[in-house]
Amino acid sequence: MALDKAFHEIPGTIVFDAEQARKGYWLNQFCMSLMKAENRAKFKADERAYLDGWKLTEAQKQAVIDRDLNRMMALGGNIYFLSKIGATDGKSFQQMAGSMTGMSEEAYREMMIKGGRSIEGNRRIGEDGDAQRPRKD
Amino acid sequence: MALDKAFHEIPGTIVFDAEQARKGYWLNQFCMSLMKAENRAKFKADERAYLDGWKLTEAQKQAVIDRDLNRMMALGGNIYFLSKIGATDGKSFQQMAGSMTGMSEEAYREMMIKGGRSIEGNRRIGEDGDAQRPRKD
Amino acid sequence: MARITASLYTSHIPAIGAAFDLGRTHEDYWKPVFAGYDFDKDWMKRQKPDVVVLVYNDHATAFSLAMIPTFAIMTGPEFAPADEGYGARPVPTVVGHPELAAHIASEVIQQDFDLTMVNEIDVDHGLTVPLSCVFGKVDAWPCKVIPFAVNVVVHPAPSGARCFALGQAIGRAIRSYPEDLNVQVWGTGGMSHQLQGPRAGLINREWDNAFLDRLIDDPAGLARMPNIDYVREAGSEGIELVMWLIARGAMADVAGGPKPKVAHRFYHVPASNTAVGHLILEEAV
Amino acid sequence: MARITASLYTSHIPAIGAAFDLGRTHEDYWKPVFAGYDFDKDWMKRQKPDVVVLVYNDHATAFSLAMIPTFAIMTGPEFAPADEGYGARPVPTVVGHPELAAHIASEVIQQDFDLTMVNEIDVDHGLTVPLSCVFGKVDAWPCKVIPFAVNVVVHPAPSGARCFALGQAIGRAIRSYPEDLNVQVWGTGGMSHQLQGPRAGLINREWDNAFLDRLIDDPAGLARMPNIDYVREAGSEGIELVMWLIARGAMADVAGGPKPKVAHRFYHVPASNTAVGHLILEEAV
Ligand SMILES: [Fe+3]
Ligand SMILES: [Fe+3]
Repeated sequence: MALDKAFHEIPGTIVFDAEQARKGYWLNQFCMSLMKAENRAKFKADERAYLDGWKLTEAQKQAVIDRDLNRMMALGGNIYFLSKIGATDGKSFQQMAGSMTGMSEEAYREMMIKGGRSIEGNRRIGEDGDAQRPRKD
Repeated sequence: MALDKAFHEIPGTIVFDAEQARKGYWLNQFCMSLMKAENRAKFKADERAYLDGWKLTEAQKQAVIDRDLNRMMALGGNIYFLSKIGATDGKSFQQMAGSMTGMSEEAYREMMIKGGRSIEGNRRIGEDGDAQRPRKD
Repeated sequence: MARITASLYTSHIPAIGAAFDLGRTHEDYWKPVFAGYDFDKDWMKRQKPDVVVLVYNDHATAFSLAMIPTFAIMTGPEFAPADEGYGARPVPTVVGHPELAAHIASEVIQQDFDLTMVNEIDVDHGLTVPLSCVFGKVDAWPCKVIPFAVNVVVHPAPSGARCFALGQAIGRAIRSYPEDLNVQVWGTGGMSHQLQGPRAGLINREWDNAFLDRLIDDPAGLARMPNIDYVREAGSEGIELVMWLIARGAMADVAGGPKPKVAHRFYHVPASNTAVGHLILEEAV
Repeated sequence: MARITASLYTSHIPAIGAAFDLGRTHEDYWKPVFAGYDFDKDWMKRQKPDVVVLVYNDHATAFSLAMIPTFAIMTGPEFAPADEGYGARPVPTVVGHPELAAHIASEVIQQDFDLTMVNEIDVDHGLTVPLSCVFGKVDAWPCKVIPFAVNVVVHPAPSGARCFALGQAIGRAIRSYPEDLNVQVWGTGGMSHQLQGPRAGLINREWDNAFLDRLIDDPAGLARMPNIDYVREAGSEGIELVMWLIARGAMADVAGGPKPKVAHRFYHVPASNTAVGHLILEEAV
């Protein structure tokens, strides 16, 4: 049985499977390098130069420089790997997650305090929930 | 089910289980370091100094310096790890294995050409085969 | 012989760790979260476990894409808190129990679970945040901990049914260990959360609470739920909840013994992006 | 769809690799060993596999005691020959098949095999010696190779029954891969040998040949043999033979199809400390 295709029919969601892992291999491995303080310092000093030391595609490098997490995800990134970039920037997981929704930081925080995003209409692509915007991958 | 105790009732044989692996942890990890040419060179230049860089027991260090493979096995070594020492010395697996039998290199080689050591009497401790010498562990 | 005396379940949200480390536990936002763990402090004083088998997932910390074990049991002597990009958490080093861990590994491998044995690893928030929540600020963790990591990052993750069966095997292994040890099994991760894309921030309170109900009363039925349901209903990171079934599988009732007692149950939204769930089941004595 | 056309079994003795690399294949000692693989060269010209799933064990090369996976499938793009202490073997880099490997991993994990997925690894003699024996001296290996490593170094190793069941799952996974690929599955290691202690040099010719007989005609029965029998009868390193059951499990007859044809069978003592066994089973077309 291949991975149930229903995994790919959830709105606003990219399931990180072997195919995504292959596509994003070096993007994610680059992120792992940021778990060392000296690498974080090098990256901050010259992002482009540091990125050029890794086998990322140009699109992946640009997405990192733009801090465009949705784009990084579409290019094979996984949030647990990508979070090391956020950590390097001093961002919290809430700031990172919120940045992918198109909401302001404040609005996202408010939504969470009020109980989070509703599941209604967000189970399957084509329903009418608030996570149904077209995916960019 | 614990590992069948019959594993410990085979003559002339130490089964490498978790307990042995724990006992020989740093002995074996030291051996792994010899897979790098520069470490082999360092080890050869000053064995004692190189060994002192690892958390081996004194008995383990001495067994390495003596190239006493049976003793290294008794102290938690595993042949696939220990073989890196033999490789560093330019020894073949046949020389290494033979050195544990008490036979001369030539006699061991002859035994192998004639079909190897017989299983008869060597299945269980207490039988009358040629591998029944008391174990030293 | 070793005894399993309780199982414990909790989210392992990194922001909780940060709030804890920065001394923000009394802020309005965090107070209700930490209040959910007040019960644990007294309870632990009574329970005094010798060893906790702590099921968690590594979040791209010790395991990169270079090597991804489905199940990894840590048989080493100690495990340092990892630097996940913010610097290492200022919490004690985790001391393992290599003998019991090796016993569990040996037993369950012979029952057809294909474990990876790990001796050198740094442990991330998935492991240290539950310890902080349950034990509070301490100079040393008051018991030994056997970390047990499950891959829920790269799909396919193991199924709930596989995790539940593994828990049963771990339970049998612990109960067959010859030394008299008081052992707890913890399942961590979840509850509903999604950390990615336009659906980030998803919380499914009804589903989470039904999960808690079924975990208590119908774990075998719950274990048959396919992984797609976790992702769809509880968010892409909600899949972590399959790990709770490992701890649940280790309890006596699953092997025909008496039902455990619900010692504590807690649910709160939000902590950062996530629903906080916490449950303690005590074995009948 | 992908087809499994044959399975191949062979010892993977490091000394054979050394004799091969040093051009000693025509010495009296080595001639009869390499003669056992003459058949393979023509056969391979006819077979032209696209991919070989090559089951082997790492010999404390890529996996130290830091991390010991029971089953590891290599889903990476390429794998360099390792330096095992003598310098790396002068043989080509092994090119993987990441898509098929990931498909197999995904399928068998969902069938309750708890694989470790590995993307970066150097491969040792366990993998490269069989390639040299079968393909001879080449500038590039003529097919892609998916390395599949089994822990037989730290006991408990997986049982024969577990390996046989895994082989069946791998067989189903390969046959369900949508691309038309000619796939072989190889099992390597063994036959009888012991590399340690006063019993080093053990060879059990009778047992080895009975193993070959049963592998051909009664693999399900053979798979029930407990691991202790391998160690006792075939030497402490004879346990490697459980890996042959993975390749055997992938053949059609195990799933109710027709019996495979014995294309080639070879047995010789000694190479270094070890009995050389080699078998090729062709699927009926
Ligand atoms: Fe988590
Ligand atoms: Fe081998």
